[in-house]
Amino acid sequence: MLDTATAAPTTQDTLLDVNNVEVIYNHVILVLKGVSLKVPKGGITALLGGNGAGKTTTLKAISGLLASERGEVTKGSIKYRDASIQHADPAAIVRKGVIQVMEGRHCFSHLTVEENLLTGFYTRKMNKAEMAADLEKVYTYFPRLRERRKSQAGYTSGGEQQMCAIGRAMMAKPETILLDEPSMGLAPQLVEEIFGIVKDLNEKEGVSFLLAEQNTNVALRFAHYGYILESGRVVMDGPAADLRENPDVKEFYLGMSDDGRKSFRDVRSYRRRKRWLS
Amino acid sequence: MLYRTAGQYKTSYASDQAVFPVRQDAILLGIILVLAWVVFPLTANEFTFQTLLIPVLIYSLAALGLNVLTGYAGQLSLGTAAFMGVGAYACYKMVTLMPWMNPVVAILLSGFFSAGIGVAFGIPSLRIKGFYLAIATLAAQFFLVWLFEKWGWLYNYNSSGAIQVPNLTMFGIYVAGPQAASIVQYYVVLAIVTLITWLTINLTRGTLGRTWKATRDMDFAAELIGINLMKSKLTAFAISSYIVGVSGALFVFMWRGAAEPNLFDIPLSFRILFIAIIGGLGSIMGNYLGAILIVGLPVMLNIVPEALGIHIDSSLVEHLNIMIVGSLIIFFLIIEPHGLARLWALIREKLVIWPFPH
Amino acid sequence: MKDQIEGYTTADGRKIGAVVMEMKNITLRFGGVVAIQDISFDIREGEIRAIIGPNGAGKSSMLNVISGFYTPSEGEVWYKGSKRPPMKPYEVARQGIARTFQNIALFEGMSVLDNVMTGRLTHMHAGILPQMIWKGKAEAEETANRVIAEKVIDFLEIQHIRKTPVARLPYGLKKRVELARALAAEPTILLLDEPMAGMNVEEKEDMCRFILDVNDEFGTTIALIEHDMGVVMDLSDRVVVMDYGKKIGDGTPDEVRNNQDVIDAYLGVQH
Amino acid sequence: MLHDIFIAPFQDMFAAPDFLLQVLWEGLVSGILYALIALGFVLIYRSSRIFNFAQGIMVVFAALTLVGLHAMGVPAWICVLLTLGVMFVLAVAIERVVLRPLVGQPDIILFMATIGITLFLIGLGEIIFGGENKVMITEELGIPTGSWTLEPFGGLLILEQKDVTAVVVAALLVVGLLVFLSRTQMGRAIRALGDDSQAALSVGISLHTIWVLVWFIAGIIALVTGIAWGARAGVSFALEVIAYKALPVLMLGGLESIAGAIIGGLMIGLLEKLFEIYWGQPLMGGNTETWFAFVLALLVLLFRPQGLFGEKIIERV
Amino acid sequence: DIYAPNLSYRTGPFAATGIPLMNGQKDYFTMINERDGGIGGVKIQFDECETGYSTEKGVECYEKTKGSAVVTQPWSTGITLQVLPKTNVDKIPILAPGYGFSPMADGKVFQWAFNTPGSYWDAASMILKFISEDNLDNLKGKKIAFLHLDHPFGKEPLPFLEAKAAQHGFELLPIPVGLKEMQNQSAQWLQIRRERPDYVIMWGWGAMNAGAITEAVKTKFRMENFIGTWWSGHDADLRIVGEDGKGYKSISFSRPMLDAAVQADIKKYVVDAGKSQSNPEEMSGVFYNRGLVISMILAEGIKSAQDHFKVGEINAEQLRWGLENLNVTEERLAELGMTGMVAPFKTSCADHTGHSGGWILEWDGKAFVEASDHLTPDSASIQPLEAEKAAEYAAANAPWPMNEECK
Ligand SMILES: Nc1ncnc2c1ncn2[C@@H]1O[C@H](COP(=O)(O)OP(=O)(O)OP(=O)(O)O)[C@@H](O)[C@H]1O
Ligand SMILES: Nc1ncnc2c1ncn2[C@@H]1O[C@H](COP(=O)(O)OP(=O)(O)OP(=O)(O)O)[C@@H](O)[C@H]1O
Ligand SMILES: [Mg+2]
Ligand SMILES: [Mg+2]
Repeated sequence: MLDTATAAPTTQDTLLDVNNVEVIYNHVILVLKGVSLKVPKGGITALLGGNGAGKTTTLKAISGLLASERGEVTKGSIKYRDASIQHADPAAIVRKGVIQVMEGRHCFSHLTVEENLLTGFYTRKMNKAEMAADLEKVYTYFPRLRERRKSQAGYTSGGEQQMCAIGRAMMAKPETILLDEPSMGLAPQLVEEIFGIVKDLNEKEGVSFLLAEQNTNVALRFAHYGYILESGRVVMDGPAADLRENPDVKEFYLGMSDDGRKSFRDVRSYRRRKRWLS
Repeated sequence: MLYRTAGQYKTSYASDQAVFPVRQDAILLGIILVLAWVVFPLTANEFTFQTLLIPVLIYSLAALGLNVLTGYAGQLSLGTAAFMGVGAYACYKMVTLMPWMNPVVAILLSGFFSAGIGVAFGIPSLRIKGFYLAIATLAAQFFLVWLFEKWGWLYNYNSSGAIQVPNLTMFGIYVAGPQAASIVQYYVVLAIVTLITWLTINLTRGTLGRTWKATRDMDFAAELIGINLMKSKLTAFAISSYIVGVSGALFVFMWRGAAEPNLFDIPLSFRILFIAIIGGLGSIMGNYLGAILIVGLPVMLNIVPEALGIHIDSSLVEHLNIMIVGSLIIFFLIIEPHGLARLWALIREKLVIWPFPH
Repeated sequence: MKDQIEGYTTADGRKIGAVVMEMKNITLRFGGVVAIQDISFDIREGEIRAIIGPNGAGKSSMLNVISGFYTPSEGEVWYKGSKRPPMKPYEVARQGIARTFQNIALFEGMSVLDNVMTGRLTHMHAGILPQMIWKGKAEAEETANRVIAEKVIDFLEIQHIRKTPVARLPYGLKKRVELARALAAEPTILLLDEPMAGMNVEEKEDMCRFILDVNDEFGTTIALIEHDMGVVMDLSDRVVVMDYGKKIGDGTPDEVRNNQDVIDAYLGVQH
Repeated sequence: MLHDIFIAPFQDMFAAPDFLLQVLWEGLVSGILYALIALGFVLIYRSSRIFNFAQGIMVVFAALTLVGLHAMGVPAWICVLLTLGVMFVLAVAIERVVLRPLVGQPDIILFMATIGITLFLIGLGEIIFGGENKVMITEELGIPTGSWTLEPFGGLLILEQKDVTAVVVAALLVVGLLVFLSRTQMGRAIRALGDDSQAALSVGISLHTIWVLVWFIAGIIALVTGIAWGARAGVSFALEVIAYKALPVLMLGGLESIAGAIIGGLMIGLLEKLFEIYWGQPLMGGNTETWFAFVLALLVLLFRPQGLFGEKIIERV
Repeated sequence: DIYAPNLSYRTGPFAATGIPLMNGQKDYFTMINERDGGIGGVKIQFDECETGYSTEKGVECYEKTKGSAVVTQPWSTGITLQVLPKTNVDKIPILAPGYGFSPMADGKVFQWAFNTPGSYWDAASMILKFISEDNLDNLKGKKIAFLHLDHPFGKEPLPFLEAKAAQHGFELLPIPVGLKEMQNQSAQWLQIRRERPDYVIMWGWGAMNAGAITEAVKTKFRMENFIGTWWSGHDADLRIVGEDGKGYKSISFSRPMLDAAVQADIKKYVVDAGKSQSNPEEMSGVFYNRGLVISMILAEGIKSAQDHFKVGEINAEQLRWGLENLNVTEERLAELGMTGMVAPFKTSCADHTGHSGGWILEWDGKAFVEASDHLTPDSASIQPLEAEKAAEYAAANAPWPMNEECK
């Protein structure tokens, strides 16, 4: 059915270490209630969970984007290469090598695709030759972007915008990419394509990924390790292969019953509540 | 546990739709009404009437009108003052052309004139949005003020170009003009403001209110669920301008006693916008809170140093005043961008669960 | 092919009625871009009709044409047996067509209940004066429509968030509230643009349940865009496939699944 | 009546072409000055979607600082440098105190905040500099003050040299800005920020740096504007009202377009002057300049809701 | 103490012209308090309430001060118009020297209002007299542009000028300047260039003055034929154009007399004591000195009331009487050390203005110097107009109490 990801890489240095983080929005809305996770170097780590579980919030806490949404980390620590990045501003975090690709393909809609990509170079020292070379590399990964380089990003299709956002992040030459729901709203073959590129980047360029996804199916196929988040807590974690076999994950996240995939027409008759949630 | 709402069950939708479903709010409203109708008028002196009570009410009404348009229907207007001017001039023409007319009736009628003009200037809103729409209202602002200046008929060809409120009586009591007593004017204003507020509350919580809010929050979605945007926006312009026009007539007839065209210039528009925003867009109560702050603050700032016996140069006081008002505006925007009304709502939310933290 | 006039019965025994809406040779252009090119298809009463296709194929644009948000450059829309004259989106809505949006378009400044009540606006006709004094027709209408709104809220199991401002809701619930708003209008045809994007399987299951129930209990006709093939294949009675503005397939899920053009353009790997 | 509206004005124009030229020149000069203020607005709007009402008072503040420093005996060019320093400090302060805590708020809130800044600066400025009208140090800055008298069509055309200077400087400023925005990394970042500040943050564009930069550039523009206007009419707080004139210019040209600000400014400057002289004064009692620009902008917007050069709002459902 | 507040404006767009006036007024009373211990042994509490020339703030100040104040000095035609009807009820005199509503001269109608020692119509009349060399018929066929602020203040002299134009056959061309155009009057001056008037009479205030004068220089309008009202003769405004403004004139009911005795006293008791905010440059100017004259008028009113009622701490009604019975003679001016700073005048129940007349001052490139003999307004033609407009006002504001005691 599918090509499963290669086994987790052997080097297990932890790049990103999120420890018991609590996040509150607007001083009142408690969203993350102590989330801990680790992203190893060279790995693809998946962050799974339902709507409103706090995946985006976790990523934003790491990349420092919370502040502009009236959210703040009130407890716990976030370390990158053993240095705290908890209070650093987003630009500094990008310079350290961590970049987030936001949910919902935030492209600069009035800039052309190429200008969008070039903004990714912002944190790096200006070097025309290097910039051109990196741009070329992005275009080789995403040939479709080359075709549309001169059009305003606002008028490109959903898939192209997603590529543009990832390509833009690549221009920063990151070590770690925080990828938020890359599959949302994309047609199945585009999802495959994007995840294929993620895998390539991971394998060929050695970029580590922390991947927030709803599409558990795809995510667990490509990831090495997974965390499952529910209501702001990590309720389960383990190697992707193990998670795929877990009966609860199978039922609630993969939509499989004991006898294979069940039809969406049948869900009406019977529903079991999740065990790990009271 | 002062603000406990638990235990107050609603047994019908009608009771849930009441203006104040929570008992404590109704009590609070009662207290405010008693204060406004009984306590203040009995205790206030001339100065308080003239510099606090009457202007706060009139400004609140103007802000309420603006709030209907900007806060509920989402159409930014920077031309409030000009529409107040239309109300004031219309009222002036009516009472001078028809001296037998009841002044309160004249004031209430004058709103229709500004409603008409408001709709005319609201028509561009069907095409123009956001800050660009502000241009339509600014055009109204500058054009109307110019017209007040140039159109002699409006001010009865008065040599100074200003309008002067004549002495007007109702049931043998002076209600407007130099002979009118402040307390009488206060009650007239209070009655009109209370009435219009009540009507506006009903409007904003019903069908029309929802239509406006939908238009404000996402106009294309509103249209796609069956809202006629033209009707929605133009009713908002009409009702908002009506209220603003009435407040303009009150402004001149019940408070200022005279007016020159540039009174209705853009600083007044901004002041009212401030009140609406600091108070809270999309809230009724906010207008009152905002007006108390924006009208009351400078008065207080002027009085405080004197009361403390500090002698500061009056111009320095004024400069400091401007600075403080400017800073406070920024301060309140930072504390709660959604205004004092939201601040109050948050406090209320906390009170509901008080003394427990979550 | 199935009978064009009479309707038919599906495998699981549901009655599908006559054609309620028919798109005839629709073309839609934006400047130089041709978003839809000469597409025709129909929707039958009581069916679930899916539209699929790659990103940028013109699916949302098609929905926008149906709901009157875009006016087609060429072609005709037939509704309930007569040609629809050019009309404003709100007039289309008043004819009984309700929809949800790809990027949630809720009224963020209002509570859930108010959002659902806006769905009832097409059914409320009290004048401004009665509304002002909150008496007579206005009051009665308010209560009567509230009852219907509450029914929809119960149906979609969102009672607990009735008074919450929608801005604070998580994505999945927002989608559900949007559905509630559309349902409250008691539409003849319900258009759903990617109702399950960004949901995990469990949530998709919930959503499917609601869609099926709406279709079953109210007999509402549903047109739906979705990228999850599992959902599309399981739910829909017939599927239109679009690619770069052209129609490349139309038929039952099984027919579509085995159409080579569709596999090449869209499905890619075999499902 | 119709004759007065449609024929007489044109007869007047032909009868005295030198006067018409003078009218056009005056219109051009005020247009350029409006455009300069609008430029400050545009820059800030582009990078932060803030409708910066304080641009007008920044003009006054810059001019007053310049003149005030000179009155203390500082040489003119040093005054310019020091004033630039003051504008920089102001930019940093505004970013720190006002913009940072308000990031991500709705447009209208930020607009209000800039009005708050305006009030604050008026108060502060009057305390520091006093309310008197001051003379701009035009000559000290090396700006020529004479005038050229030409005699086209045997008539008279007076060109003030300082106006000519203002036109030239404004043109240079605009070209510089256009190049900066379209060609440099910073310029791209500024435009990106205006489109989507969250996304800009996520690629490591620092809001704080860009904002300070942009407000500082707006400060420089304010200083140039202040010198140009001050040379014409002296420096006082009454100058603040010219900020209103920039609003229709912006709307007409499009809120985010540099070219729009310039062309809008020129259009408004020229047309309002022509209208006032040939229609307003003879037929409407004059003073039509108070509203003409707004009504003109409104009419244009009815046909192009995003202004002549504004970015089209990309709206997709 | 006698509480005599001043509704000052040291802020806002008109501050430039307001400040020296306020300083002059204030320094005078400080000097009186320091030197004489007040008037009749009672100190004068001369506080300022800041209005920024805003009518709204002005009314607020009026309300705040009226309880204990003996006088209100509104300092703007707008505020004056606003409080004028209220004074009948509140019984407090308005002192508006040289501004306000010209018909206030009619004491029978406006019992509580005083625009001593000259009204705007006086000013207009004297300007016409001057340019026509005392025979208005000389103006026949001439064209006079009337450049004015589009505001009650600027429109005030229009009825008088219009009447005169009709009577003497000259053409009057009113040119309004909007509050927002004060700094940029190129359209107005283009109109002047097109119309080629023989004279430009200006009713300007605040930033409008400087704007007009710079434009006049630019359009090369003959400065000699450019005459302003007394609020348009501010040294600082002219200093902007310096030499180029040579020949510009303005009417004035006051003159700076730098060697007058009062100046020495102010220097001694106020400036040297560190109690003044004024700077030396402004103290030699027209407006500062006019401030002194204005305060002197108030002080004389207080004194005459004290003398009449034989009380020190007079109240507002008594001050009204005092202001109505001013008699500032040459001798009295000498006693006050203000000889020549204002012409002698006298008020009465029926005449609240006194019509002191004035002088034409001319800018010589550095300062204003006297350019005419003492001029007097044409009272014979002003008075009927005053009576007519005052009656109109009273009718519009009926019931309006008249002072039946005056004849
Ligand atoms: N700016 C905000 N203010 C208040 N609450 C917020 C804010 N952003 C998110 N939330 C709340 O925090 C919770 C977690 O949201 P988050 O976006 O992190 O979820 P998620 O797991 O990414 O879900 P999704 O799959 O829908 O993207 C939700 O309940 C959401 O409503
Ligand atoms: N308002 C518009 N202006 C210009 N082009 C548009 C507009 N709306 C849609 N398009 C273009 O029409 C084409 C079809 O877009 P549409 O949104 O219908 O695709 P879709 O099939 O819904 O894709 P997705 O699955 O990504 O939502 C795209 O190329 C898009 O860029
Ligand atoms: Mg998310
Ligand atoms: Mg779509």
